[in-house]
Amino acid sequence: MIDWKLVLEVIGILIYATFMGFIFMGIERKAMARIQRRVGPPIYQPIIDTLKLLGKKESVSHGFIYDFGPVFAMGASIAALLFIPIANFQLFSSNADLIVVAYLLEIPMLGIMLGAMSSGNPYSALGVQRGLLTMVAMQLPYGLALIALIQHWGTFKLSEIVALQQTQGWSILVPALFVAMIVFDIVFQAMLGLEPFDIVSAPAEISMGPMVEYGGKHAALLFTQHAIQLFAETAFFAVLFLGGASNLLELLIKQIAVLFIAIFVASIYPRFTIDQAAKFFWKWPTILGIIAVLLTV
Amino acid sequence: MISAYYFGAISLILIGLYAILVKKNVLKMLIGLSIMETGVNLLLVSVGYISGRSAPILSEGIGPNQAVDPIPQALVLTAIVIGVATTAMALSVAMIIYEKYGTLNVEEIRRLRG
Amino acid sequence: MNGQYASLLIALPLISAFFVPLIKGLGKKAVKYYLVLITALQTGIAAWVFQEVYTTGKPIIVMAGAWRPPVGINLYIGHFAALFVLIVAVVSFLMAVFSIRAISVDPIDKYAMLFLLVMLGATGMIATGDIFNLFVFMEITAISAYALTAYNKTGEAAEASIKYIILGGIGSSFFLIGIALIYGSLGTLNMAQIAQLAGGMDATVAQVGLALIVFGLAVEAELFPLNAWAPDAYQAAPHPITAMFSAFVVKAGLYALARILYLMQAVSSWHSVLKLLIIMATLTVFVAEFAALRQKNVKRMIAYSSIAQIGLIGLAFALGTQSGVDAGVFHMVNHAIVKALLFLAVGHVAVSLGGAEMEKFEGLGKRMPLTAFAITVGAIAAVGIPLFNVFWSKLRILLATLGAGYSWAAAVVLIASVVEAVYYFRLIHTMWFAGEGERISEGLAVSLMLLFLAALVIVIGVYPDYAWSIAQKAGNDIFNVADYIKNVPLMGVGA
Amino acid sequence: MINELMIILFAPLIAGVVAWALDIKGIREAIGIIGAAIPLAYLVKLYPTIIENPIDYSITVSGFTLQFQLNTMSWYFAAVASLVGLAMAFGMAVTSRESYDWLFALMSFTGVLGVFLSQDFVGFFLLWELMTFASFMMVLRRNRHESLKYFVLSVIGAYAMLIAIGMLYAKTGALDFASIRQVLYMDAAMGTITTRETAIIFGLFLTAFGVKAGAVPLHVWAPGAYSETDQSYTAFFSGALSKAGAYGFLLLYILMGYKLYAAFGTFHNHLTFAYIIAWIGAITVVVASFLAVLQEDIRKLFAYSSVGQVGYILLAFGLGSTLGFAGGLFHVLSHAIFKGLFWLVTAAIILQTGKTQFKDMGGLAEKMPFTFAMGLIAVLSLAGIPPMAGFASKWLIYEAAISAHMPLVAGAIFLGSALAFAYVVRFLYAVWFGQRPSDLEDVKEAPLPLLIAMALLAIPNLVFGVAPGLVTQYINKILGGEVVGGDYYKLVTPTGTYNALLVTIALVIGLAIAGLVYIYGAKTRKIPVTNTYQSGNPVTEEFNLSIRRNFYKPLAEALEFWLKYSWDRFYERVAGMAEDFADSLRQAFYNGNVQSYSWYLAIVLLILALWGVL
Repeated sequence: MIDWKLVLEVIGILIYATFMGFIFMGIERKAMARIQRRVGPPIYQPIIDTLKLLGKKESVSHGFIYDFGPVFAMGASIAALLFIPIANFQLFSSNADLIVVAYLLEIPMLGIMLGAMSSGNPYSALGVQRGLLTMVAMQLPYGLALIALIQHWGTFKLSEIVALQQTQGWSILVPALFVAMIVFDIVFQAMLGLEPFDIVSAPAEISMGPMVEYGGKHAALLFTQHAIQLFAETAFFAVLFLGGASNLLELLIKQIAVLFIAIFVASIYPRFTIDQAAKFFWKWPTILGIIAVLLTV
Repeated sequence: MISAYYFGAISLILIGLYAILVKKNVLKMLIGLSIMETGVNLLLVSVGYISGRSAPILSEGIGPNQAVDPIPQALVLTAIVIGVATTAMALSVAMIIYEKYGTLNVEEIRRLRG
Repeated sequence: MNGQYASLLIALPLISAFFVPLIKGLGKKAVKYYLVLITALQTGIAAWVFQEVYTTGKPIIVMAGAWRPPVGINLYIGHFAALFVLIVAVVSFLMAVFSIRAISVDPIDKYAMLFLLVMLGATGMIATGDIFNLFVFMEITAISAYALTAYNKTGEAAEASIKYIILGGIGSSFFLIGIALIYGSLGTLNMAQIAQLAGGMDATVAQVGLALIVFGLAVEAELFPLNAWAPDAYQAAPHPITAMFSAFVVKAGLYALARILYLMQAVSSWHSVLKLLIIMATLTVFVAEFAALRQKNVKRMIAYSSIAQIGLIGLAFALGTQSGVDAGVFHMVNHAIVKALLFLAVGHVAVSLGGAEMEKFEGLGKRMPLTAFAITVGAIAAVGIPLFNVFWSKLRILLATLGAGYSWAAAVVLIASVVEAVYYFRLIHTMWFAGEGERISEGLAVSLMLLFLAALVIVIGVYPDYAWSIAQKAGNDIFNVADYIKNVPLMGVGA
Repeated sequence: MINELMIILFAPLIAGVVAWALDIKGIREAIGIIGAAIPLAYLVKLYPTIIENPIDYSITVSGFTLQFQLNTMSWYFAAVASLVGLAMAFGMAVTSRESYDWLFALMSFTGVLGVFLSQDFVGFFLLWELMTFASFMMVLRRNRHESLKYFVLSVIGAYAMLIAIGMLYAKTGALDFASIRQVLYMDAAMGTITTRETAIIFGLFLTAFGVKAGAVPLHVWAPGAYSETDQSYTAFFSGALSKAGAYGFLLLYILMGYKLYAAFGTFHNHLTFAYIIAWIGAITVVVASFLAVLQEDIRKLFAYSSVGQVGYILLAFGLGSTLGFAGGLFHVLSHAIFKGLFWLVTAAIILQTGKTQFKDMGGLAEKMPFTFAMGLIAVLSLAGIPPMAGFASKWLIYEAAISAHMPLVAGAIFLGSALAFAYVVRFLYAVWFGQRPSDLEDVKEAPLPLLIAMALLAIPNLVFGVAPGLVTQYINKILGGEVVGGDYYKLVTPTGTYNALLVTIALVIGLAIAGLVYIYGAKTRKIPVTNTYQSGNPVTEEFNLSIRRNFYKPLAEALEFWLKYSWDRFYERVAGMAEDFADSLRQAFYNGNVQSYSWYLAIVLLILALWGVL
């Protein structure tokens, strides 16, 4: 009874998403480099890195949970992706709504942390602590932005939101939702772990944070997970605020546009310390979030 | 019906009360207590008094209508006995206090407090 | 065995009290066993009277010297009197058995005599139907209580006794003034007749008379400003006597207060007297509970708790409603049992470990487990935990108070009972979970009594119906003055 | 034949008394477990009958008629309590060394069952007090101060309820729920009970149930009481007893809902009184979660977490919509199972290691694998990770909160669940991973009965997670109407859907793909944890390389403005003042001087004289 069309679609989207995810990472690095007036690696560099990592003869492991962490993270990202309506392919999105997808997007964080914690390295523990604190800090504005969106459109289902946006225009045209979009964008910055909020894996301070112990195929798994996550989050952003897309290309353009906003912000701002980030998130974004929510109730 | 005896009785009671409230010495308080009891007894007797009649001892000349109301007088008898018993009891306890505390000043007899 | 034998309740203790010096010749032990024998006999008679009254449903009227009231003095043993005479007898019997072990100070024959006189006085106060007779019995109880408080011949005992004498003396004097006023205007001393004629009195005399009687009895019944003597008397008196104090001596005063209060219903200022009493009773509960909070001496702590519970009973009686009086009587019964249990247990500890300070109670669970268990049951019951007897009566009282509209009084009582819970559970914790000690032997007789009382507490707690039905009949006996007057065969003569 | 309700109700109490009396090592545990199992067995047996019509039973005690009824709602709460109770019994078979614990644990079990089953206020109050007393005695054994704090607060709550009951009794003349509901329903129109009185009664009930549920201003007893008792009993204490508080709030709706609506009206189309409850719940969630994150003691962390989770339930009930009730009721079940599981895991850890502070634990994952697995399930469920029961109930609460147009309250849930995620992962890190202290080397796995207890609570987490429909179908029966649609695996609400099975399948697919990538990669070489950063030489004790202690220092710094104020210190000061006041009152009044005592008499005489004149 499995409808083969859905299975094919799923596999196709997964490959496409992974590939595009790596490309986005490549674009990210490339754009950052260009802004800092250096050439930067080619766009497909992440793909080569992952393949190299996978090709390594052997990789170090610290027990079952250490292996289970990245596997769980990648699995969760894939699951999250399946529930987001990618352009005209609905996949499973009719079976879940905004809240489920929001939580699915957060499970990979738990997977990475499980692996990082079991590695026993103090830097990874610091990374876990910072990751958790960022998540705690950003959750309130993130929630408020989502609530504003839901209250405006009156429904939780992503597919319905996309349909409503097609007919009544994108959400960012609505003033209240525009404020929500700003809040969501700041939070988006932290979800991707880009510059002002990349405290999680601050390269200089705690050398890649949770990923410090990873090498070989574990690192490869995490890279692919990051790629899928990137693709999923940008698609989520597009679906929520930029009216989804009727075909893949339109979605791609929107995703890249969103990515570029994030890159530009990232390349300008220096890094927050973790309690400054917490204080910041609970001040401006939350106030904006409350305004957006009150306007739409 | 309010006769002069009532004022006498009430003043006696108040004097007794005054003594208890002001005097520092336990014996003086006990004296005040017995004064008050006599005051009460006086009041009790004067309640039964009907002016112009003689003591309620039935003899040939005096019938029920010539005598005063006998019941309060009976009550007073008991009350006096009770007064005596209480005072005797109190004085023996006062002796023990003096023996144990060495003083009768009410201010100092304060071991049991709080 | 017709009703007239009920007068034995008064006669027996009196006669046996005067035989005590003869028994003294046979030796100290004999006196103690004699005391136990008499109290056992008294319990027998009281049980028979209780059974008689509760089966026939009619009160027993005993007329002194066959003079019909209002000329003669009559004993009115209704439902309440029968119940409480039985409680007086039972508690006296238990304390007599306890006295064998607890009393070591020498003039044991004086102790026996006074013990019987206290029992006589309390029984008399409850059973009498004549207010002057009530005054006489109250004085008998009072004087023997003064003597018993000073029995230990220590400085503290004498101090407590002198306080009790002076305050008791003032109280009873004013009580006598009240009686004089009532006799002056009504011309009768018989309670039933007073109830009949109470309406006719002129307002001011009635108001002053009632106020003074209530004042006199309130001193005896330990209501708030007047109960300063109580904690010292409880603490200094010998252990069995303290139990008797809290179990029935004070209650007799409280009963007398309630009886006269409800007799004088017809008096115009009745409701304002009730309101005053409610304020005083609530304050009693409040002050006594808070005073017990940081007590070093456990006996004084339980004394305060007993005063508070009696204040609660006073509150129940002062509500002026049928449910209030029933609840009050039920609480009287429960409180008598619980406080007898607690004072017996604390006395037992004080006797065996020499003192009732809190330090003596540390690790009691290991040293005297049975007594510790008894105190725990008593304490838990006193706090008002379900499945124990006091819970039912406290619930009844609070519902009656709220029903009568005094929600502030209920709130104050509840705050006070929270405080009560705190200091009782502190005691339980000190007993069971702090301190060390090896087990020492506990007297068989006392242990049996403790178990009997603890079992009684739990049985009433789990199955309160029988106790509640008795309490209702007894409550009705006080509240329903009309059939009180109907039962007493008045001769119809009078001023 | 004794009525089943009585068997359900009093089986634990009788078993407890018998176990306490016998006090023989082996038999005591057996009786305890049987006693705890009987209610669950009977409830399951009675399930088909109560679906059609509820079972009634009433007994008269000292003039009061105590009515008990097993209807769909009371069955639900009783089943949750019995499940956690059975798990507690298995746990206590190992952790409790005294027969004293058995007596009072099972007495509180009877108390809580009685509270759920009783249909009149006297029975309700009696069993409520019994439950409070029994749980207090469990805590009294170990810590006097905390237990007294717990007892005073819950007794104040109980007595507040008694005053409210008394006032209702005075006004309606009835004590049983049916007639009170009837009288209040009609009274809403006539208004014989004035708004002020309704407010007082509502306030009193709020305090009573707030204390038990641990709403914020009244939650101070929870950390002390939950941590200072036999840990497997705490599973029941926080799993079932706090539900009595939540049940109370439900009762408030049933009995006085219409009257409160009539008295207080609405506040921009929310029921005012419900709005208050929702905000109490929201504040409880946020405050308790923030406090939980900053705790150093494993028991305190879970205590605050319990308070926070019950805050969710209050919040859900406060929304006033039927969906809110459905979410709240589901969360009652899911909180009971995952919090009960957490406490049993804590019991196992404390039993085996004897440590309670995070700084002393670490690296137990290899030593206690089964407990770790159970802990992981509980973590996933509490944090609200989709395939688990925790997520399903939280999802329903989100739906209800947002569709009830209470955005800020929904925001509070978002913050609360993030904090939940944070302190749960902190628990994972501090206890299971990182550098293992040398004295924990010989730690063994927890004994069998405790493992059974944990399994008993872990399975429902998974089952109700993947098939939440099982619970929502039953909840629809309770609320009488198609509140939450969809079949066993799919929850459909007017505004959203959640197909638990599909999400699980998607996760499985994802894991499969990731697993394939993992397997086809190079083979792995296992290296012990300690030589990751010490290049091989052993890690010594003083070179402590774990941040188990104050894991969230930055958060504490960010919040230190708020942390200055603490309800706990406030209550301690009030208690201190009360005791000093009592002391001064006693010194002043009973000053031992007979003269002053006589003055008191004289003053009363004066009052009588003046009053006579007035």
